[in-house]
Amino acid sequence: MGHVRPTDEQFFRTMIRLRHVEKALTELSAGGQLRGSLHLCEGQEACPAGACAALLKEDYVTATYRGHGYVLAKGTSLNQVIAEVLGRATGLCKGKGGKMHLFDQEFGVLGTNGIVGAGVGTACGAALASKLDGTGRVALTVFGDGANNQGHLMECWNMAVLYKLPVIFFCENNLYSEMTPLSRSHGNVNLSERARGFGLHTESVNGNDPHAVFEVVSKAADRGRSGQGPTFVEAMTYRTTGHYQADSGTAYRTKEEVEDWRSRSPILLLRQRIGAKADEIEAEELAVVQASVEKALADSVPAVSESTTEVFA
Amino acid sequence: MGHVRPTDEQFFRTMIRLRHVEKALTELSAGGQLRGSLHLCEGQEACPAGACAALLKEDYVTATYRGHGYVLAKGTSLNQVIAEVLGRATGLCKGKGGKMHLFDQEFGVLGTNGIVGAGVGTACGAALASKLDGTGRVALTVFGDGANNQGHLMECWNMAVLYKLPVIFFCENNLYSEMTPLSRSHGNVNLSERARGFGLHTESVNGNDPHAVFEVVSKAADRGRSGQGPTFVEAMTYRTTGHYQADSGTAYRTKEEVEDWRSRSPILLLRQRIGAKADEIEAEELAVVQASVEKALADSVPAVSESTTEVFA
Amino acid sequence: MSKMSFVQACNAGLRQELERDSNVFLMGEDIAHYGGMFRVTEGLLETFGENRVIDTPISESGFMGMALGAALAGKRPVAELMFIDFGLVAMDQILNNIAKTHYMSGGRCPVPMTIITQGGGYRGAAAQHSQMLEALFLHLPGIKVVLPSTPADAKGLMAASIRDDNPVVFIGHKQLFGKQGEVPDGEHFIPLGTSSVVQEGSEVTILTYSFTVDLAMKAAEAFPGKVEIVDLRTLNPLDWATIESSVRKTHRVIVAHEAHGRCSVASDLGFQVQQRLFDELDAPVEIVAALDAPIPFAVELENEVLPTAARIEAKLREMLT
Amino acid sequence: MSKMSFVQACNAGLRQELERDSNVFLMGEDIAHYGGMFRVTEGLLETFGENRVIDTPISESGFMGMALGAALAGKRPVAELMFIDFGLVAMDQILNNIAKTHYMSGGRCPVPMTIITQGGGYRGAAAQHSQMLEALFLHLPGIKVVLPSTPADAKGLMAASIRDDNPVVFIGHKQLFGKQGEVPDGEHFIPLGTSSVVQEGSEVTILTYSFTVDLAMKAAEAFPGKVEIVDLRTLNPLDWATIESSVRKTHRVIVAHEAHGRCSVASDLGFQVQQRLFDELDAPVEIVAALDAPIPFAVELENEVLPTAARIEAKLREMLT
Ligand SMILES: Cc1ncc(C[n+]2csc(CCOP(=O)(O)OP(=O)(O)O)c2C)c(N)n1
Ligand SMILES: Cc1ncc(C[n+]2csc(CCOP(=O)(O)OP(=O)(O)O)c2C)c(N)n1
Ligand SMILES: [Mg+2]
Ligand SMILES: [Mg+2]
Repeated sequence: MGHVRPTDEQFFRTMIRLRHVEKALTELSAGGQLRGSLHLCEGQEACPAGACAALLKEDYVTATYRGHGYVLAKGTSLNQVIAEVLGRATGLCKGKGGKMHLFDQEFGVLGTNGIVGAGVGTACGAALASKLDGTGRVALTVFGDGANNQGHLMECWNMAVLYKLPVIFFCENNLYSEMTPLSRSHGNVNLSERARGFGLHTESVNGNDPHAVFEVVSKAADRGRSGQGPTFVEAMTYRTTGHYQADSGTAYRTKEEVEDWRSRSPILLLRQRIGAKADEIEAEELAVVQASVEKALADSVPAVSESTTEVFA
Repeated sequence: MGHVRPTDEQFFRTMIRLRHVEKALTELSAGGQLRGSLHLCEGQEACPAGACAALLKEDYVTATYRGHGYVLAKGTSLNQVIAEVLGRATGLCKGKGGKMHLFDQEFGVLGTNGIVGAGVGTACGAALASKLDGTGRVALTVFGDGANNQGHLMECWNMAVLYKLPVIFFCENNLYSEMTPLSRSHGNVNLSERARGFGLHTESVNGNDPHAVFEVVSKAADRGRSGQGPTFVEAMTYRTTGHYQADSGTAYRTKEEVEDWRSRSPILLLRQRIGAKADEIEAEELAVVQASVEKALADSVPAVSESTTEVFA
Repeated sequence: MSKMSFVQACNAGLRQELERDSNVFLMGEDIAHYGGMFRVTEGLLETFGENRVIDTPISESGFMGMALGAALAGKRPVAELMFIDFGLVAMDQILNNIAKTHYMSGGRCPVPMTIITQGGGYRGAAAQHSQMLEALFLHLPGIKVVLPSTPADAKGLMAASIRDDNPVVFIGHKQLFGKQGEVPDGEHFIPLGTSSVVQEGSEVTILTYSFTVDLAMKAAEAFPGKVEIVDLRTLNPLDWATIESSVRKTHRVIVAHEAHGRCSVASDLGFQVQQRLFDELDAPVEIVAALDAPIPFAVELENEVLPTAARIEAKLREMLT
Repeated sequence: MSKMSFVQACNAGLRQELERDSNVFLMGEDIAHYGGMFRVTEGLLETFGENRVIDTPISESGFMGMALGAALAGKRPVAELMFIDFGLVAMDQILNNIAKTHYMSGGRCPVPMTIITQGGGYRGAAAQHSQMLEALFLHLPGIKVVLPSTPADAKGLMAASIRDDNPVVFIGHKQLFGKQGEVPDGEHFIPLGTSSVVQEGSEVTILTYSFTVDLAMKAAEAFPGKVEIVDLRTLNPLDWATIESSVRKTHRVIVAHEAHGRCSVASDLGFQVQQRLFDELDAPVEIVAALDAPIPFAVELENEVLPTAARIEAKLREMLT
């Protein structure tokens, strides 16, 4: 089951689009046209690219404030995402949600989330629904290394094993939660070991290699679809920017460490492998992103009368 | 460090007193003189007896709604506990707390608790204070098998390892949380294994043998005092009554299972070992309990004017 | 009509909805194999099976999150909090996620889930097992709140709660669970947002709900014909039309409930009545609520902190003379 | 006096108390090595060391519980919630345990701890990072709540919060963090329960606090001499004496705050004012609060849902004509 593994070029396309989205948003933020915090995933692009490629359209995803990459890779319209982040009426959530709160039922996107770990329960619930209804859908929930210390997650891990839910706990281990390194937040920095204590099947993967991510998530999805229950995937990766736009990312990490990871960035690696074609793809994607940004900037803002509608269905 | 191991007779005394306290309270509850839920620990007496004997007066304890045994074994006045449970002005907490909320700073009793697992953080905080001040005190926190699924505990386990806190996580594994067996609440029924995933040092012990419990808790306390950090103790035991006074305890457990455990009750075992002296001790303790109950029944009830005092210090 | 207890009526309401819609399922602690600590779910596992009635671990935050996810995936989950007090461990899921998802999604994601629970005191259950916490669910927009006071209402409002496409918190009361009453057989449904004038009167209106309705009825006995008692039944949505017409008739209002007074439903309605109907009022709106202390254990103290019929009666006397 | 920002004043208050009492220590996410997401704890690790300024994992329920335990063991913990919105994951510890321990223990166990946090919107931080949740901490008895609006008050009330033998929630506001003001050098302490009349006026009283004080001041500019503005500063305890004398002077009251309106501080004070001072009022008490929707992201929507100076001004105009 699952999808055919994308080619290097296809992965590159997904990732370079995401990179240009982030570049554009960073500029808009610096220029005051984008409000609020902007949590980038620069350097981590292989995770959304690889993981979402392994899912079917009807599978579910929940992710974090840093999770727009998953939303895009899952299939949600770029225009709608950009418009949402820019607070336009045409936005995915009509400008009500904003960057941290992207929802798209059509592609199974059950929310990015501003509360660390809070989307994990949502994914388990979607997986439960899938199990009860026998639809075969799996749910992927994305969270960071730091989120492992939020009790909600551990409650969910246990229930996922107990009920054999078709859920994939996808942990982006980027070594830091905000400005705090793993060693100052975890008594046992081996996250997979902790997960195994719950009876979870675990997989560790190079989170900077989209093919490897695709492979483990495909396997995990198969496990889920075939009734073998949840999988905990620990993807080792690194954000080469700060935690958010106002963080340089170097007050708590050495320049060497950042540079080292930058040199292993998934986009860089694929660019080297693809060669000249990469520039072509990049130019295409850049154009798409620019068009999307321009369109969104021209789109109308929400009507004030919208402010109190849709509190209830 | 720690205490001298009590003799069989001393353990028997602690446990038989507790048994008679519970008998008396059960009668008072049946007779309508005691309000609210009454969660008994019949069959589990070796846990409080063994664990508290291993602690010093200034060490800390937090426990559950089922935790009056720890409070008594820690040294708190029987009269005050009985008076509290009967809602008297002379009660440990002036009748305000009630059976689920027993606090006694003098003996380090930082609360029994009505919320599953909620006292675990309190104990870790007391352990942190001990560490910061270098007082050498340890904190023992008692919770059930079911409580392991409350996220709060897992957050605390991680922090206890991270900060190397002198805390003992004492899990009374009595196989059921209310009416639900372990197999329907835990994806992995091996609780110690889960705890080890957090980097916790674990010990499993026969929770029906007070000597064995004393031993592991002594060792755990030594570990704590000497800066080696927390220990997770899994004490295997069984409540031979229902979850609380209104539960017969047999709707969800077979009579055979209950009888089997009853035949291995710590009080029965010690009674067999001690012989005739046991009856003598029992008579003494029964008298103490009866006197305490009579005294409490004669004590005055709280003045209505007390109802809104002590909200703030 | 059949005579049954409040608990049996809840059970009947759940049964009706489980039968009606195969997407409805229940989850909670000890609700399946045991039939619920208060027997609310008794027999439902036997009828509907393990896929419709699910025992959970003691992981309220986890399973509330799961209820949200299942709702987003097309189910209509009913999740039980054994005591409303335990809802505090799941507050982030409830207030930051469940309540906000429909709005944050720009209307894309309705959350048709129900939280069933019970609160209230007078039982010696002390500070952590006796609370009425409805105000916490009302302060932030996005959740409907239902508190029936009779068996018939329990059944009809249970149906409405489950069929609603929004998160609803359905709150019973320990003191009501054994209360008997006539309940319509077969399909029974009471729309959310409809209050019930349980007693008419000319001089003063008591706005109340849940077990306090019974206390108010008792208190009013001393003043025949004078006290109008409105059982609000649902606090969001609120039935303003009924409140307003009662106030226009009596010109005096007491809001009575068991919860604490500050930032409460009582002060909220008290404020709103004076703000909307200032010129109709012959006297300040008064409230009867729990005194400002956690719920104490001893009966003498608990009966002082929580409202009693006597306290409501005293307030009525004050207002009527 | 020195000119400094609200954040620097908080930092000065923390520094003052850390120096004064060796039992005071801080814990929270990114507060030690990084100096705090908003720089509130900047430099404190360097001065006071790792035993006084402690970085925690993202485990708010766990470390709030630990703060309670440390307080019971003789320390005076100050625990930071990076955003007040995250307090919802720790609500059981805060409301069921921290708030109730002193009472449940019959006065045996004081809980001298402080929760420092910040809330508020106007920043495009959307539904889960923009809330004002003070009402949730006020509804249940046992917690004091402090919301300063100036740097000087921040320093003085920080000291009072930490020295208080009870749980105190000290809430800053995103929009105030950069606000500059003169702050007393050296020891500075403002007792809890004292409000501040920041502007005198004859016709209408605005009861307000936190960033909404600034909005009210702006709104009042259009009505020179007419608007009295009371910065409540602490909501429990409340300074009733000042409120009462202001109402007796102006006979008209607006309660203005940024939080949602239902079961809120605004409706609570609105109710209490009418109940206690009914005969003093020439008009119903009015409130200005967030509209009934989660805080939206887009600026046009956020500025509609949250109170603005313009909205307060409109309400003033309504009342003054
Ligand atoms: C419950 C809660 N606590 C704290 C925060 C603030 N916060 C936002 S992101 C973050 C760090 C999360 O780290 P990690 O899980 O490793 O994910 P990453 O940001 O590295 O992708 C924190 C503490 C929050 N949003 N929610
Ligand atoms: C947060 C919370 N959820 C649910 C309950 C209701 N409850 C009380 S005791 C209990 C079972 C606890 O089981 P376990 O931890 O095994 O302890 P035991 O009672 O067996 O000693 C439950 C679910 C509660 N008190 N608190
Ligand atoms: Mg991280
Ligand atoms: Mg148990």
